[in-house]
Amino acid sequence: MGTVPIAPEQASNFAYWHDLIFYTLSALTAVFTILVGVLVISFVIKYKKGSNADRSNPPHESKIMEFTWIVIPTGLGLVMFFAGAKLFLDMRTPPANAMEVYVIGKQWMWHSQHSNGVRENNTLHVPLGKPVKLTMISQDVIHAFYIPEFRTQYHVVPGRYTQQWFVPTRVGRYQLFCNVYCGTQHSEMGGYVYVMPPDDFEKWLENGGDTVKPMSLEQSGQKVYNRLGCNNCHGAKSNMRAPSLAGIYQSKRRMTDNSVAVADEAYLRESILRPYNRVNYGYEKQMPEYAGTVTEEEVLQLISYMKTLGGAGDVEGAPKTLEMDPRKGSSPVPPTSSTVGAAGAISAQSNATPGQRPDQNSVGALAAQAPSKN
Amino acid sequence: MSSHGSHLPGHIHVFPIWMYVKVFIALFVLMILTVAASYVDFTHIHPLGMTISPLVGSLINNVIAMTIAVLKATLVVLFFMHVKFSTRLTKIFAVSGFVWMSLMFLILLDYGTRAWEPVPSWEKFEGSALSRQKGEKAEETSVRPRQ
Amino acid sequence: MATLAHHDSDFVEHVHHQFEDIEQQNEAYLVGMWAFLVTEVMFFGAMFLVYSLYRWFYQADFYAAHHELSIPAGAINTTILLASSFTMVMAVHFAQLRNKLMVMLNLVATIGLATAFLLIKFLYEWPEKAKHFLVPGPGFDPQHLEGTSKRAWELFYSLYFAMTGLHALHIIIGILIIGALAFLWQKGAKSVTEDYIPTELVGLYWHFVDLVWIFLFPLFYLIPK
Amino acid sequence: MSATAYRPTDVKEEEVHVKEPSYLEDGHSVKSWLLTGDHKRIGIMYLITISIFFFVGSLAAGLIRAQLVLPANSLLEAETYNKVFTAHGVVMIFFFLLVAIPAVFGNFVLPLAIGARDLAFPRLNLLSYYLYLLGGLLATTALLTGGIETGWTFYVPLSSMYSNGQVTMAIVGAFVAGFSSIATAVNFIATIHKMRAPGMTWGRLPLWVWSTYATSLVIILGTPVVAITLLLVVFERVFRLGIFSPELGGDPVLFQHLFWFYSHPAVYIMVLPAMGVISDIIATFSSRRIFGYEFIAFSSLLIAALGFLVWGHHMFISSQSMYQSVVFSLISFLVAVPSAIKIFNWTATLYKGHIRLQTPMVYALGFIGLFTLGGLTGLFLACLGTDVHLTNTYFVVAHFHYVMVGGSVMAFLGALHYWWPKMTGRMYPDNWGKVNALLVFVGFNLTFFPQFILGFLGMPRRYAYYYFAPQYQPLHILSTAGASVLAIAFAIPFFYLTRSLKYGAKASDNPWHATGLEWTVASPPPTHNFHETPVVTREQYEFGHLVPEVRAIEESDKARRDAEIAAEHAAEAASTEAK
Ligand code: HEA
Ligand code: HEA
Ligand code: HEC
Ligand code: CUA
Ligand SMILES: [Cu+2]
Repeated sequence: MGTVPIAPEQASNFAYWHDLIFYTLSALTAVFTILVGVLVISFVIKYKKGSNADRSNPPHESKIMEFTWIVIPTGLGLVMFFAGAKLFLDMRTPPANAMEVYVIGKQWMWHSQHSNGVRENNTLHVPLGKPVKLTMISQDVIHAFYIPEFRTQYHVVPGRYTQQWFVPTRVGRYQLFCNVYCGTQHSEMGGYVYVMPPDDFEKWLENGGDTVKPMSLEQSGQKVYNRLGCNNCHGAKSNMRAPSLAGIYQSKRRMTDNSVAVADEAYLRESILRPYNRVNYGYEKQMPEYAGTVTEEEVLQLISYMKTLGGAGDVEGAPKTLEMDPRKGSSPVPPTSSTVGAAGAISAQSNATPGQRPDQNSVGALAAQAPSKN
Repeated sequence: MSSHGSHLPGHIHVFPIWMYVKVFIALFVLMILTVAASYVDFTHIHPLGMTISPLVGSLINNVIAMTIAVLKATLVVLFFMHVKFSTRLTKIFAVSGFVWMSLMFLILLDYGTRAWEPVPSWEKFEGSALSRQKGEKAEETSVRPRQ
Repeated sequence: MATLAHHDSDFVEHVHHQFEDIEQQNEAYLVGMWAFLVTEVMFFGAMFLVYSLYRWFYQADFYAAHHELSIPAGAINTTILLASSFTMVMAVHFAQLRNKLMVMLNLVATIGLATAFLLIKFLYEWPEKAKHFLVPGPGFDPQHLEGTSKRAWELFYSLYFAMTGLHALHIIIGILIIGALAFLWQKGAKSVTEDYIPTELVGLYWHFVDLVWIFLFPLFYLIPK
Repeated sequence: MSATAYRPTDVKEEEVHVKEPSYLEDGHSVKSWLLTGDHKRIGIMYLITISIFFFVGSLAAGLIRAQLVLPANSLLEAETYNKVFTAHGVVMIFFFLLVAIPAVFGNFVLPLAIGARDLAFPRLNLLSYYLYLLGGLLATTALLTGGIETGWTFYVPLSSMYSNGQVTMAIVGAFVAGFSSIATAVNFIATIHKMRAPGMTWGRLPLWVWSTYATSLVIILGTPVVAITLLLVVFERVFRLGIFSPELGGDPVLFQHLFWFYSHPAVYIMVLPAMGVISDIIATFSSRRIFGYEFIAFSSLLIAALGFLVWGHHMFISSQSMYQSVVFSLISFLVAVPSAIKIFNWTATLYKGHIRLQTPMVYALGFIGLFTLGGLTGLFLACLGTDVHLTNTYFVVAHFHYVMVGGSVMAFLGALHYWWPKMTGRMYPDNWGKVNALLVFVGFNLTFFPQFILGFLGMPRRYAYYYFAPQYQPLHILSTAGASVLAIAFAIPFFYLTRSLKYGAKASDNPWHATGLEWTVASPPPTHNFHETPVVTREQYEFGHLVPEVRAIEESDKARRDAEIAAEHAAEAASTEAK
């Protein structure tokens, strides 16, 4: 398990100041808790009933004492308030020269767009040492764009733009979380923020967002996959939005008309370009038709990527071999789904707590996975 | 009337009907007044030949309407609800409700001060690109804020 | 100005066991009622707050939207409610004097006026809105937008229906309570006939309902430009 | 006065005490319970009902902790997990903690403590119980027939337009329960104002009556606001009135303002009665007049008032105006001060006391420690700069469990053990109680302390999976381990308390040598509480007449003071004579 971290990395201009206040508050907390604890325990020991301590003239009130313990906490509180407020006001005042990036949040993905039009899904690339301002809006419910290592976040609200800014101070890959509860897949609405040296970033931006060149077919496939947001719907497990694609290659799929298809290349291609030709059992025509949106090359890349998405029962799946986001699309396949019985159990469990969107027949959807998995 | 200020034990106050009638007439007159006032356009006060900015004109209307409403409410509370003649405790309760309600109106300060923020976050245009269809996803929005 | 003396012995039956005497019981009732009215103030207050905010932001649209409301209907309803408050307070007055006939007359009049209010609201005003596609929801389609925002109109009518609807609900509850009170008077139940406080409590509630309308009327029907 | 009229006529004056049936024996039929107007029986009914809800909520907590042991592929689907934590929050807040102390002990003890025969409006009280039950049943039905996936905060537009399931029913349940608590509060206010026994002045009220009074004020001023707010959400779901709808240009943040305008004060609804109980327990078990009575009493009112001015601290990064955030942060720091006053006054009460470490006292001391830590971590969240990082992480989860479980639930258990002899007439095994209180303390810290670190590391709350961030796992495992201890510790009292009903030793009228009026009547008390309306002649918390040690010290102090004065007089006389 390795070492257990107890503090997150400091990767932005705010992190140091945040931690300074945080540790000061921690010290204050320790002091007061210990003070109260020690007083209570020693009084209990000393004045335990029957002990022969001096109990003469017990005080019942003391203006001076009350004054002391009103003024000291108020004073300390005010100091901490000012420190915190100062940092907050800085966080709310982006510098004029900040690089602007637009962010859209929607159930359950992040979508960002750089000033030259480069788009990303669930990732954000930013240059080291430059102020970056995010202008954010939500397409549906409230989300929050949260990067713990940067110690900053702000709500992403439907109906209006909100902003936050930071200066990344350390190259690396940092977790990005959605931090306002936004529905079923809230926990999976996230990705990574990549901090790159400014030169690399410029290049990356010019190349339309490609991180590494050259790439294998699978790797480019993954990029396309992420760029098009397939993982927006297709998750680690089948859910109400879409079936899981884990282990799809060469598996049997059941269709709405109860026919069964083997997911070979042709099927996959058709599923991407004209998904409505054959619709999976339990699902509706939800998936966008990508015909006209993707090139043939990309379809190929996508298919080869999908082949790597772990077979059923392959717990680790593909992510080991590729440097990729383990979070989407390719995350471990649930061990339970390797057998019909267990998969059936899952759907039974879902049956017990139905609460589906009315527009999708998700009970059927989950049930459909059972036969198709073997 | 002030001689009946308190609610003495064992006694109740019976107020003359004309007091209630007077209050009712006052309420009725105020109601007519408020309707009438709403028809007056204070941006052009013709007899005086004045014009004022529409903003101020509408403000005057609002102030008049609300003053009359508060007046009416006060009459009801004081006379119909007998607060004028009841115990201090009742008075405190009657007042505290309204005081606390105005406390809640502090929420408006949020909206009042947003405009001064370095990054104003209240836009007065209509909502988002969303349609009100439950759960329905809208088209990809243009990402840029409106200028 | 008559002042009636009361003797506890008259009422002992109607003093509940937990109270020492009628005095304590009446005061407790009054405190309780006022505490309840405080919650009612906060209840409607929150909605007035929401209203104020949107009115502030969408003044022009609200102005346009309010033209679809009928001022005469609103004014008539205001008069009706004011009158019902008057009859209610008269009922209290005669309860103090223990004049059963007059109490009954006034209570019935109050109920009648309240019903008239509801009839105007439910049979005239609301259907009128429905006819003009002003009920929020998929069918919302105002005819006279004239350049103002349809969405803000929908907001206005959402508020209109929510606030007048909840007010109407209070009126319905009021009718039920006054009806119950009238029933007790009719039966000659000592708990109401021998002491005016129960009638006064119902009156307090009723005046509060009136109070809310006193604000609703100018806010919805009389929006200035 | 007419009080005597209610005494059973066939009982002789001297024998009254022995013969009058206790409230438990006054009718045994189910109907005599379900339709009772007796505040004590209603209190017991509440106790049973909230225990059931606590069990339901705890079951959900167990599921939550079990799920989080593994980063992924664990017990529950994401959707189910979300329903579980929503159920946990809704049940624990609306149907357990908001009701626990006020409705159980408020009902049972308040009239006894102020020397009244009952609450002012017994029938309203019964109605209030049934409203609560109805609300609880509605919410439970909602949870069982589809569940809700919104979190206990019901943020729009998720709850109004996007979330399916039984949101409407659950909200109506919370709404109805809200009216129940309003009814209870109205009842308490009228009772405290008008039904105190002669001599029971405001300055002599037990401190927990003060805090119950403050709580009642908060309830009547706050609850209607959340009621209407949630109702508007229902209107949006059912009638499609779009009042918070961003699609119509409405503002979803306005919902948060209104929600927290109630829900922050609501956290004080949960903790104020707890603080009151702690004041009483500390005084009783140190046999010591409470230190700074006025300050404690006044700080309750101050908390209640200031508590209404800090709601925005839940919305620092919600896109409310940053100026307003600053103001709210400042007031949040100020609201900590009255809590500090209480903590220090309790500590000072221990000084020179005669401390008996019996079960309620152990809980009370545990409360002090845990609430201090929980409250102080509230300051991390009240501090703007740190809240930006910590908001909505496990740090918040840890904070509120420290104040709610470490604080209020500990106090609830303390109160239960304190008044158990009065309520049932039986003693429970004190050793079991004490050891168990320690077990709760240990298990609690083990469960929730790791969550502070998790939060600092950035683990967001309401996450069903965290396979993308496996570094959080060890701390989650630790927390779950603690929860297992806690589960046992919460279960044990149930068994020994139930057992004591039958096998426990008979309790005397005043087993703790406490001063409240409730201890002057029989255990369990007779239906009408007092034969004669009691007349209060002493200050609250004077133990001289109850505890010999205290009297000894009071007498020796007095003797010494008298001697000193006499000596002074003598010296004065001597000096004047010398002149
Ligand atoms: C019983 C319930 C309870 C209580 C008593 C408190 C008490 C306090 N709470 Fe807490 N809080 C909650 C329940 C409670 N809270 C809940 C449920 C949430 C989350 C809701 C949700 O989102 O689901 C929450 C969330 C919450 C937030 C929002 C976090 C976020 O979402 O970003 C904040 C922010 O300011 C906060 C602050 C405080 C403060 C300042 C106090 C103060 O009252 C504490 C005062 C006490 C002390 C300070 C300790 C004693 C003092 C001393 C020993 C002296 C030393 C003092 C100084 C140096 C000042 N709380
Ligand atoms: C009074 C209020 C109260 C109480 C008493 C508790 C008690 C507990 N709570 Fe709760 N909690 C809340 C109020 C409360 N909580 C609120 C308001 C939220 C926010 C909800 C939201 O976000 O909307 C929350 C959220 C919350 C979370 C965060 C969930 C998330 O954000 O994803 C967690 C996680 O650890 C948690 C844990 C616990 C634990 C371990 C206990 C323990 O004290 C409970 C002790 C009991 C047990 C440990 C289990 C007993 C179990 C069994 C007997 C059966 C065992 C079954 C199995 C293992 C299958 N709670
Ligand atoms: C809006 C949600 C959505 C998006 C985005 C999406 N899909 Fe789908 N996808 C679905 C749904 C719903 C189905 C099942 C219904 C069907 O077969 O059309 C599906 C089915 C499929 C299938 C067939 C799966 C099976 O089990 O038989 C494949 C392959 C697939 N999608 C690939 C992709 C790829 C590649 C992308 C990105 C380029 C993508 N999808 C984007 C919703 C989506
Ligand atoms: Cu998006 Cu949580
Ligand atoms: Cu709070």
